[in-house]
Amino acid sequence: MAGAMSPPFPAERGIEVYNKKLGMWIFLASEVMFFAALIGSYVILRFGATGEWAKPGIVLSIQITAFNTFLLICSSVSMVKAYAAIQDGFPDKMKFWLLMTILGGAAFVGIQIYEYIHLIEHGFVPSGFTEGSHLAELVENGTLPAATMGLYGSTFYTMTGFHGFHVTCGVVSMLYLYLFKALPGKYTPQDFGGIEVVGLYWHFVDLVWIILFTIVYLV
Amino acid sequence: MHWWLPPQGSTFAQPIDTMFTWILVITGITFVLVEVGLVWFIFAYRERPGRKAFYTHGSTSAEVIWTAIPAVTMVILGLMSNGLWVKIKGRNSVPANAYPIGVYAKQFEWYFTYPGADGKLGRVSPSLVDKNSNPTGRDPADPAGTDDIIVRNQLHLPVNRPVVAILTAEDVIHSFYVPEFRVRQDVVPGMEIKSWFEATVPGSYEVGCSQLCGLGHYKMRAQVTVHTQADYHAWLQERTAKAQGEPTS
Amino acid sequence: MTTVAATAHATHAHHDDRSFIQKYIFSTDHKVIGIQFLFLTLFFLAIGGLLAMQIRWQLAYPGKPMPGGTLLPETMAPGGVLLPEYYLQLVTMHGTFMVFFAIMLLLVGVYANFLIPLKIGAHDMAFPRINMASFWSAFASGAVMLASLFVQDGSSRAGWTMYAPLSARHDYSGADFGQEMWSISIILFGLSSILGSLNYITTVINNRCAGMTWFRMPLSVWALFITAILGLLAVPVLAGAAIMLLFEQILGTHFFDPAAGGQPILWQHLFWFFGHPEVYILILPAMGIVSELVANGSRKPIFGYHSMVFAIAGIAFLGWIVWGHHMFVSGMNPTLGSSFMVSTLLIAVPSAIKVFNWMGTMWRGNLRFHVPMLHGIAFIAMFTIGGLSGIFMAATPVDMFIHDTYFIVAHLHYVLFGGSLFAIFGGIVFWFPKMFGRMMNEGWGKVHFWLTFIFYNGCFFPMHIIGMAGHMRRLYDPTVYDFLKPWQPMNEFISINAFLLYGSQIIFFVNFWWSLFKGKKASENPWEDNGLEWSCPSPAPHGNWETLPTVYRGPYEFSAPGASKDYLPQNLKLPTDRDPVLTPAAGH
Amino acid sequence: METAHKRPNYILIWIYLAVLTAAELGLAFELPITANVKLALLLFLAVWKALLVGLYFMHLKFEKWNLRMLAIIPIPLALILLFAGMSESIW
Repeated sequence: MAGAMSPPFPAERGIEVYNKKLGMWIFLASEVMFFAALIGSYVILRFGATGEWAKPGIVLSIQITAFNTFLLICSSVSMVKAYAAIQDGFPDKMKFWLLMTILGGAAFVGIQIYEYIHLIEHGFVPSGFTEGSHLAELVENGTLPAATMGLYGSTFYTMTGFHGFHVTCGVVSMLYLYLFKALPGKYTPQDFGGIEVVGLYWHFVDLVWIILFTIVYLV
Repeated sequence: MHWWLPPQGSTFAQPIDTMFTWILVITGITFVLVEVGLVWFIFAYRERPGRKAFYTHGSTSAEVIWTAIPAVTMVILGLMSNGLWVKIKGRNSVPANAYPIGVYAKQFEWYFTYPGADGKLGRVSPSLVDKNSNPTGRDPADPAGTDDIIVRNQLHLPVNRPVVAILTAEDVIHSFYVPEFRVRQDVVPGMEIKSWFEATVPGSYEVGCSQLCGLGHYKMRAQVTVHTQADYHAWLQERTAKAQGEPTS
Repeated sequence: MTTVAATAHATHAHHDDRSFIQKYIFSTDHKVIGIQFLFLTLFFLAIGGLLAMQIRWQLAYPGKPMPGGTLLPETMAPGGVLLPEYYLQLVTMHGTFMVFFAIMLLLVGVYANFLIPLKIGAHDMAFPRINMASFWSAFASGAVMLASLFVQDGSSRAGWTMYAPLSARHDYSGADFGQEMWSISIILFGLSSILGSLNYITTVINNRCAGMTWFRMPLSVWALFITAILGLLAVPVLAGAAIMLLFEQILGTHFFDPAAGGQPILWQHLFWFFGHPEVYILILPAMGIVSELVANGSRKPIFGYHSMVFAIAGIAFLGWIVWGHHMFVSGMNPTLGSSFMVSTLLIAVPSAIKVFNWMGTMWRGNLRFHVPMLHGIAFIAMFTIGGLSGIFMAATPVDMFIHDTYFIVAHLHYVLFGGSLFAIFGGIVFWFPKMFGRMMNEGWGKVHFWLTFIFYNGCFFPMHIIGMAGHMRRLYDPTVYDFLKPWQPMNEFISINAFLLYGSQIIFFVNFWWSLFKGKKASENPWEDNGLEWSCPSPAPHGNWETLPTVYRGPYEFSAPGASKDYLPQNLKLPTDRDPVLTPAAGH
Repeated sequence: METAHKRPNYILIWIYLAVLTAAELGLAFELPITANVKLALLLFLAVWKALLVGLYFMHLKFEKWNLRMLAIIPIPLALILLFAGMSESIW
């Protein structure tokens, strides 16, 4: 114990990570738990479900989402390119890559909205399937299991919906950085915390999608 | 009114009460030590002019002692209660000769299904439930069920015979609770939970719902009557004679 | 990058030219936010208590018109007689308000905000604006929850644990939009506490002043830091669950609907996976505060500082693997039950360490019985009872009998009222001078303490006894059961004590408001304590210090041999002390 | 800024991810392997991709351990919740 008479000691001014970045990592830790609750419920419900789960590719279009996945991966790369660019002191390259990232993210959201509309038209809703819809027929002729359609809809819309919400937040915050920080040239090789911090968030959202794409669309 | 646990009405009661008493003794000793110690310190070490507190940052040996003792006690307790737990609720705890009684809970009443002569309960499925004609959703297709007897809010049990209550719920989570038997088991919709016990004292008791289940939760109560074997059979005969299977009360 | 500390230092020095709004309403100053939380939570504490009084009336005198009950609308209590639907709302909202908006916010809202920067020597939180957002989302969340009582069919009626499917379907519970409002409020609350937690964690890691090494941090800061980690990782799970519950109602999903393959047990797993860390969120900061109060009152260093820290960490770690002990009779996998029982029993060990260390701190001390110390001692005594009664329900077979009885109610109130609330009251009296620059009245403080202590025990101890008799929770009218009828006099006794208990809180509120304006002016360090917060003026100014203090020793150097007085502030430089080897602060 | 570490070839990572995604798509079609093998492979690929993003794009590979801990701590907790929940349907 540190007695009254103490030897010289280190100052301990925290870890060598600046507050915003540390805060973002801490926030991401809580995000992990949030998605753990949603994804965990999906896995638990599907694991415990009596009867078959809908086969992949029947309700959800793998092609579209595969493209969407690719889009998100690209936007992740462009984000990291923007980060590298400003680190090396090329603000214009940074602006370009940041804009690319924003466009990629926006496109992802757009495609997801299109996908939702399409699915709802076919009668795939959070509560399962609507009467007299195309999906109802598939359930009739046994292509889709009636027993688990309710859980399928519930989990699908909750997980992808909240992921989409996170993507939207990411796009908005990047747009803010682009308009009010990047364009006015507030970022320098010495100070580009905003890019790095939002980048971390963006990659996390990408990471979550990689998991979701696999377990929701392919399994 | 007696200031102790309710009278012991099942084979579980005695071991559980012993367990309770043991824990009470252990915690009681700790409790007295702590509280007496506190009072003693309050008087012995109250501030007085000229006194100075004894300057120490603690003692490792003391720490070790009061870490080890609770740890050991808790492990022993854990082993003790786990043995009992496995006997009561364990996966294969239900005795082979247990007498099945269907317990069907809904807002806010209990339906008890007794096997007829064949000693077997018929199949039930939630889809067949009909408020008036078929409250428990019994499946007419199953021959075992044809002679079943359904009684509303009245649980009759043979004494000294293991009984397995097969618990199902219609709407929300209820909880099957008979204080004298020391038996409590939530009744969860969508699950079929088996909970066994063996009544030891003939007499009348109460089933209470101990899981908040809605507006009528407080009055979701059923009468329990524990008969001698002979009386129980007499009662079952009389019930069978009555309109078969009709829910009556 | 510049840390907030640096900017704060630049901007907050000397004169303070912010408008009234910036200063007192949308303030980013951690102390103002802490005080805002204080007023908000004391309000909710009063509301929660008021609801409890109505519950107690109904239990003691079922079906009799409640005094003043006629003031309530017909939909709640026609002619002053409480309706079952209103009774269930009372039960649900009492739990919700007390757990989330009173105790939790009092600890992680008030104390974390007010104490952390002051005790670690920082100008402010790492993210002052996020801190403000955290307060206002908590405010909104509380407003929604309170409003839910007054919508069509009133608030949720499913108990604060919201067990599905009762909570998931309106036709089961009879509630209407109030049920959705519960979920919405909890989602907002989750947002608030996540923002708060990440702020506290960052601040403690990065914004400690020179010399404030990890093992020189006051135990209160340790407790709040670990609590913040618990909140950060547990609350998102609750938010996720609340979202699913909300979707059950507004989107017709089937997560908890057995008819469509959903699992009612899933809700319980999600809720208690949050709920048990939550239980420790509700007690750990109180333990930290009590450590301060007892060390100060005993004029003696904390006994076994390191093991105190490790005990907190141990409780926090075990807190993640014990949630199933709320579900022993829920139809959960019995093997899971066994493992949860073992981990639960193990929690008794770190708890015991803490209690014995507090006693060790008082042992051969020089006890000053000021009001905070009295509350500290009461905490130790009462928390011991609450902790010990927990062992009964940890033992699965015994739990099968006492689960969902008043034994549980007694247990949780001994921990949350006898534990947390005593610590909170003591803490308020202790840091009142630093908050408002005035002392609270000592005499009335003692009167309040003793009345609370007596009536509190009179109210909650008998609950153990009726619990042992099998008295179930959340019964609108216990006299329905023959085996409970004889216990009605006991219920009356409990209720009378409850009313007196609530009444004696009025003394506290009056004392609080009176001292706010008329209390005697406080010196810089009225309790002769060592913490850094006592090295800045009372009330602490905006920015706390013009130049940050330097720490030379641990926070509990009372009655140290070398010192002239019986206390030795952390930042007091003795001739023998050498200056810390300054390393550049993170991010500068 | 303290982020002065040697930089990975981001384009290479990107190609990695694209190829792995393509592999996942391949697995999505009817194949002469059991469902469980397919599941295992898909999860393996998913985790691999996730690790690539985490380690290189989020620079965890180049951070100190105290920061890596932040990313690691929640994962066992999530798994505890997952397996406890799953065990409900297999006893």
